Amino acid sequence: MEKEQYQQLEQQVTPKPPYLKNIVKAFFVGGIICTIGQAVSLFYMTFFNFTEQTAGNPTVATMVFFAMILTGLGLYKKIGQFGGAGSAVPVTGFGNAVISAAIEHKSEGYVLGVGGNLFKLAGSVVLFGVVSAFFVALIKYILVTLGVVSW
Amino acid sequence: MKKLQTVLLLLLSISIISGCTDKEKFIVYGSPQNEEELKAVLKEEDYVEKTTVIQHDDKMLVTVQIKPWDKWKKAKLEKKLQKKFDELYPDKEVFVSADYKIYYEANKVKKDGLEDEEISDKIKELKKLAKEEA
Amino acid sequence: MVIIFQTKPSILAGGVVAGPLEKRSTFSQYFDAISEDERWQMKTNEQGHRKMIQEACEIAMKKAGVKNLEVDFFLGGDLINQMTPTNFAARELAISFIGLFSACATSVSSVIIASLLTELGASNFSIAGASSQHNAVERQFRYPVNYGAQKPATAQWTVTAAGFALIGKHNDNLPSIEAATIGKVIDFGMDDPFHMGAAMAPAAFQTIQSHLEKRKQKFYNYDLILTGDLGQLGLKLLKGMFAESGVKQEELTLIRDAGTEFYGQDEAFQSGASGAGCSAAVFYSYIDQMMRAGRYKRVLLVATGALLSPLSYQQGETIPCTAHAIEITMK
Amino acid sequence: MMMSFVFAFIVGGIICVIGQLLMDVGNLTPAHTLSFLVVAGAVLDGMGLYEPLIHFAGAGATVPITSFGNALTHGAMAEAEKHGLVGVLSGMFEVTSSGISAAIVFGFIGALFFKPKGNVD
Repeated sequence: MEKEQYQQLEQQVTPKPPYLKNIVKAFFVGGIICTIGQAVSLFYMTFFNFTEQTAGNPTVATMVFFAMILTGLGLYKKIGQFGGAGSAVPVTGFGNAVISAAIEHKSEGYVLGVGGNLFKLAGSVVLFGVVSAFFVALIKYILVTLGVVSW
Repeated sequence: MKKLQTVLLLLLSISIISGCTDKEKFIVYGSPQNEEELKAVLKEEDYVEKTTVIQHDDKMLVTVQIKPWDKWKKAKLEKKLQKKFDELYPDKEVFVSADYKIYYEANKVKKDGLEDEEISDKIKELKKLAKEEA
Repeated sequence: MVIIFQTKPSILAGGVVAGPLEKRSTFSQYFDAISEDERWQMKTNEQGHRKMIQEACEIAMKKAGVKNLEVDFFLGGDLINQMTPTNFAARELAISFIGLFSACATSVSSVIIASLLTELGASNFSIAGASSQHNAVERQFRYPVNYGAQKPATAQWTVTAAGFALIGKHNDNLPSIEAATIGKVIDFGMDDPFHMGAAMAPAAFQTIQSHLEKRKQKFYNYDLILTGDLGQLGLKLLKGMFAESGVKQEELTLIRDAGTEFYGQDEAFQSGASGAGCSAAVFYSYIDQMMRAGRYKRVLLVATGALLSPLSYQQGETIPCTAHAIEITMK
Repeated sequence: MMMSFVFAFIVGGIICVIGQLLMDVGNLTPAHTLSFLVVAGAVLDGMGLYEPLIHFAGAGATVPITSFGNALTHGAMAEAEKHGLVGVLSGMFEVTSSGISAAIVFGFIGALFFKPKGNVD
C-alpha cells in the first residue's frame, strides 16, 4: 500500500472529534467556572474593600487556588478531559498548567525541578502575553503620537 | 444530562439568593430637601436600573447600577452622569460611581443609619476606594 | 529479515508485574503480581519503574528455579530517556546486560536477541523483556500527569507493567520460538503523537506480510496473530490494509491486538493501551500460559514501536515506526 | 445581580467555545490555543474593546486567559500615556498579573503537598 492510499484510509477510519458535543461541554464547563469566578468577586466586594475594578485580582488568585486543590487531588485532568477548552481557557487552566508541572518535577528538587520547569507548559502564555502587550502598547503610542487615535 | 440539571439548580439557587435584595430602586439618604428632584433627574436616564444617593452638606455621592444590557458602556455613562450632576449642582461636590461595591456601601450607610459627619467621612472614604486602580 | 531458529529456544518462564490500575485489565488474572502502589513504595515514579522490572525478572527466575548467578544475559529496555530504569534494575540484578531500544517493540526484539544467543550456544538462560510505567512515560512524552488536556479518541493509555521471559534451550513441553522477523523502520508520514496506532499499523503490516511470505505460511496456519499496542484504531487500520491486499474477512479475525483488549473496551482509556509493558505483559503471561495449556499451537506475536521523542515531533518530524515478530509454537 | 451571573456564564462560555474551536477545528495544541487567546486579549484591549467586555460580563471576561493579555496591555498603555515611549517598557514591568503570581505561589505550595497520580476515575 502506498503512503497516499494509506493516508486516505487513515482519514476514513479516524473518527472526527465530536465538534458539537465538545463545544457544548466547553461552553458549560467554561461558563460554570466563570460563574464561580463571578460569585468569588461578589464575595470580595461584599466582605472586603474591593470594587468591581479591583476585585479582578483577588478573584483570579482565588480561582488559581481552587485550581491547585483540584490539580493536586487529580481532579482537574478529569474536568479537562470532559470540558476541553472549557477548563483550559479560564485562568484555572493556566494555574493547572503551572501547578501540574510543579508537582511533576518535584522529584528533581525544588531548584532545578520545580523552579526550572514551573513554566514548561504555561511559559508560552506569559511570553506571548507580555510581548503582544508590548507591541500593542507601542503601536497605540505611535498612533496617538501621529494623532490617529487618542488614549 | 445530570450535568445540565446541576447547572439549572445552580442558576435557580443563585436567582433565589439574589432575588431578595431588590426593594426600593431609587433611594436618597441624608438631607432630604432635594429628594424628589434627584429622583426625577435619575429617572430621566433610562439606563439606570437602581440608584442610591447619600449626601451631607455640600457632599453628594451618587451610586447607580446600570441596566445589564447597557453595562458595557459603564465607563462612558459614568462620565456622562458625572457631568450632568456637575452642571446641575455646581456648588456641590458630587461624585458619581456605577461600581457595585460603592453602591453596596452606600446602601449600607442607609441601613446602618449613619448621620451627618459620619456620612461625610464615609463619602470621602468611598471616593478614595472608587478611584483605586486595579 | 526473517530468522529461523534451528534449535527452537524455549520460554522457560514468564514474569509479569503490573500496577494498581492494571487490576482492571482483562488479562490481570494471568499476571504474576499486581502492586497496590504505582510507585512500588519508592520515592519517584522512575524508582518504582526500576523496582517493577526487578520484581518481574525475579519472578521469572523463581518460577524456573534459576538463580540470577546462573543467568547469562539480561536484555531489555523501557521508554524512559537513556533507559535508566532498566539500566538500574540491571545493576541490582547483576547479570550481564545490554539495553535495547525499539520503543514498545522492545518486548519482542529483546527475546529475538536472547534466542539468537541461545541458538549460538552462548547462553543457557537469558532474561528478555520490556516495561513501561504510566506516570514516568506520560511526563516525558506528553504532559505532566495532573495536566488537564483533553485527549482525543485516538489517544492511548500507557500501561504500568513489566513483562519478562526467561529464554533457555529447547524443551518439548514449553512454548518455543521457531522463527522471528526483525522489522524495518517504516514511516508513512503520520505525525500525531496522540494517534500512534495509525503510525504503527503500516510497520505491523510490513512485518507480518514479510514474515508470512518468507515462512511460506498463510493466515490460517496460525491460531492467532497478536499485535502489541495498535489500539482500536490502529487495529482497524491494520485489518484495512490486509483487506486491501486481498486477505479474506474470516482470516482477519485471526488478528487481535493486546492494546485493544488490555483494558476491555473502557472509554476512559480512549483507543486502548500502549507502552512496552502492554505487549510484554500480555505476551509473557497470557500467551505463555495459553500455549502451555495447549489452547494455542502456533502464534505470531508482533510488537510495534513508535520511534519518536518529544524533541522529534516538536521539531516537526513524522513518526517512524517499527515492528518485530516472533513465531511461537507448542508441540 | 442575577443578570451579572448569567452574563458571566454566557460570555465565559463563549470564550471557551472559541478555544475549543481552535483546538478541534484549527487542530492547535492547548499551549497554542492559550497563546493565541492571550494575544487576542492584548489586541482587543489595544482597540479599547476588552474593558467594555469586562464591564458587561464581569468574571466572564476576567477569568478567561484573554484577560491576562488585557491586563498587561492595560498597564503598558497606562504608563505610556503618562511617561511616553519609556512608559511602554516600564509599564511592562510595573504591571503584575495576579494570575502569574498566584500560579507561582500555589505551584510551589502544590509541589510541597501533592504527588503526581496516574488515576483515571
